[in-house]
Amino acid sequence: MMSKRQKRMAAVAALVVGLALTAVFGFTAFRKNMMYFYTPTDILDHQVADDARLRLGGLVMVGSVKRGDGLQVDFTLSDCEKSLPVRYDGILPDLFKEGQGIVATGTMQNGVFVADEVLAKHDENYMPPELAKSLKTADGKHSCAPFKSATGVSPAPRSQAVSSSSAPRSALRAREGTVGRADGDVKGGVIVGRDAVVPS
Amino acid sequence: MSALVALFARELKLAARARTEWLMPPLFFVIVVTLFGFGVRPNDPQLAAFAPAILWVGALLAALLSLERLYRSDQEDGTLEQLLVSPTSLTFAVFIKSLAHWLLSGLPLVLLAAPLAAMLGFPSALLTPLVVGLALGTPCLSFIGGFVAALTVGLPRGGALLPVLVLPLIVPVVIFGAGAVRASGQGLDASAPLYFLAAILMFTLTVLPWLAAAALRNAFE
Amino acid sequence: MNWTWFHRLASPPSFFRFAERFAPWFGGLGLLLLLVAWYGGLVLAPADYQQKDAFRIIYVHVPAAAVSLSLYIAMAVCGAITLIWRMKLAECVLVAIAPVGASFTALALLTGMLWGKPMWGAYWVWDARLTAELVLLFLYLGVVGLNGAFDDPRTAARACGLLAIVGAVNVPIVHYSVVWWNSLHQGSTILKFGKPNISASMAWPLYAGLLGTYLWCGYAVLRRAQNELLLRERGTRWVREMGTELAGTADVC
Amino acid sequence: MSAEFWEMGGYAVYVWGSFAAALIIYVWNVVAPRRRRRAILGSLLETDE
Repeated sequence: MMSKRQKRMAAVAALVVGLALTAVFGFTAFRKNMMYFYTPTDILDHQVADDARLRLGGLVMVGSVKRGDGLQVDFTLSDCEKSLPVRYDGILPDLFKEGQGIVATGTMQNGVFVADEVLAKHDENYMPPELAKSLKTADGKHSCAPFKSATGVSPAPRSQAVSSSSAPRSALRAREGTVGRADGDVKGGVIVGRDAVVPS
Repeated sequence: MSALVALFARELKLAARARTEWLMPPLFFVIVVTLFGFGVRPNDPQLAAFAPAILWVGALLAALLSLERLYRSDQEDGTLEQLLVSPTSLTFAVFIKSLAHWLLSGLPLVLLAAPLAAMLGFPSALLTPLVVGLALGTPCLSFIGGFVAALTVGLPRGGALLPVLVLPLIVPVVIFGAGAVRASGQGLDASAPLYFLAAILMFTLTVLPWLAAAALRNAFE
Repeated sequence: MNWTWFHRLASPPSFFRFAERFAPWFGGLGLLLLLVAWYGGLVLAPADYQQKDAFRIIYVHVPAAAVSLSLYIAMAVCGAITLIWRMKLAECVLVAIAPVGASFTALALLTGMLWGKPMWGAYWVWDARLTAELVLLFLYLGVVGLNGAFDDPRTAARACGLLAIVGAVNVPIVHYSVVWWNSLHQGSTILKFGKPNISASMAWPLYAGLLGTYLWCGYAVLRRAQNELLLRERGTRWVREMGTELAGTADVC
Repeated sequence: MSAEFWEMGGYAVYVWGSFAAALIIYVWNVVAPRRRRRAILGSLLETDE
């Protein structure tokens, strides 16, 4: 039988060990990142199954929107690192336009992401239209920050991403040396992402 | 320590005597899954797509079945009051009881998941994230459910309230558990949601027995 | 430090009198601020460059979402006080917060859906922020239901306190969900480091609405806590005195 | 008020729906405790006499 003091020590030790393990597992999970949608980088860096239904998030590249027959529309989605062609046949949300962040649901078919649902992801900036016009090329518009790669954490795909020519730089002008993710952590993604600006 | 071993042995012995009691959850699980199989057209590929959700929800609902009895039978025969006044730590007793609940009604579900998954036309490559996820997720339910069962132990309508209180608390378990299977089905990394489940499990193991013990003391004041 | 003021306030009759005096101020000021906020938000604020007039939903959505989280934190704190110090007043406030919090969580979800349809293109998505807020609503309703299931109000309040504390894990998940995960929901506009991402002409009605909603909730919680105190202390002398004192004014206030 | 104001740029249903829902919740939060109080005070006086 343990003494009262020993019992208390054992209880505190159990609490500390349990919470420490919680923190370890939690942080490991966060380093790997969990998400509602994937970015083009995630999908290009992974062998995604053919019939896998995914959500793909990114910015509609400026100059990439081509309207086809009826409601069909083709455009390119980019996360400031890599980009993917998207095809969609249906009604677009009001906010859909070039430079807008969107989340599409669909499957990869022969290198094209065929979407059956497109949702617009508006940013957290609110301003009157006149002000927005004067800020057109300044910071704070169409940030890549909301589109952080889930797999960009590991160093290997990141170096590929930076050297990849699949991200057309002309449309995604970023301030010097800030393309790509500085760190694996979420904070790094946000800070770096804020500097990458797409002029519309 | 020996008192806790005795408690654990008692739980298992009682379960062995009341066989219908602990056979119910696995049976329920099998029935839910087969009903889904009957409910759709033969060899529907959609069924395989929904399999992670069906298996996860079925397992959690099955484990929920036996939760209400966790403290109720002890309350009826007076064992619970003895535990409250005995020198044995109530927190440890709660821990042991929740662990016994998992062994008796959680673990069989984990073991059943693989054959049931095969019945749903579930790709065998995805069995690992499914079974690992269930192995991490079902004890979470035993501990979260044990806490809620302790909260509602003295209540006449506790049986109806229990699932209502448990379900929001286990939403993350379902999300990460089914998410792990889905992610690996899409060729993406399944380890992040599994690590999350491990974190939730560690947290529930550490914190909830304390709070469940407080709830039991509150119910008997 | 002198704690006498605290103990005096925490005694049921003096808290009741405190609430009786200040609740009308909470309600009145809250109403004033809300009128200003709604007029400012609906009429004076310019349309957004991107979301046009639909962005005006922010003036009801954001205050509702903010109080839904703040009230939950307050409820969990009351739960801790209830369990540790067994303070009767904390029990009453805990039980009083739950229905108010539930109503504003439901409002945040509903206005969010009405905002999501025209802007995102869907009423509901199983996004981290939305799911966690829905869980928050279930937690509030769980506390309301658990409280109603007990006969003894003090046992009920302590059980609710335990449930509220366990559910508090969800609060940081709701708040940081848009930072931790890729989500369809926008990031934080005002609660972030650095400058808020909203123009001043659009921001001031939002701040007025936030403050007004907090005061409005303060009013509702004070009044509900008063009701709980009256019920728990029925039979005591101060309740009998207060009862006859208030009976005449019950119709007007 | 002009018709343009009520139209809300085509988002009338959503904007006014949100504000109507808000109005109901805000009013309920004042009315519900008040009614409860009246009931409690009524029962207190009954038991007194």
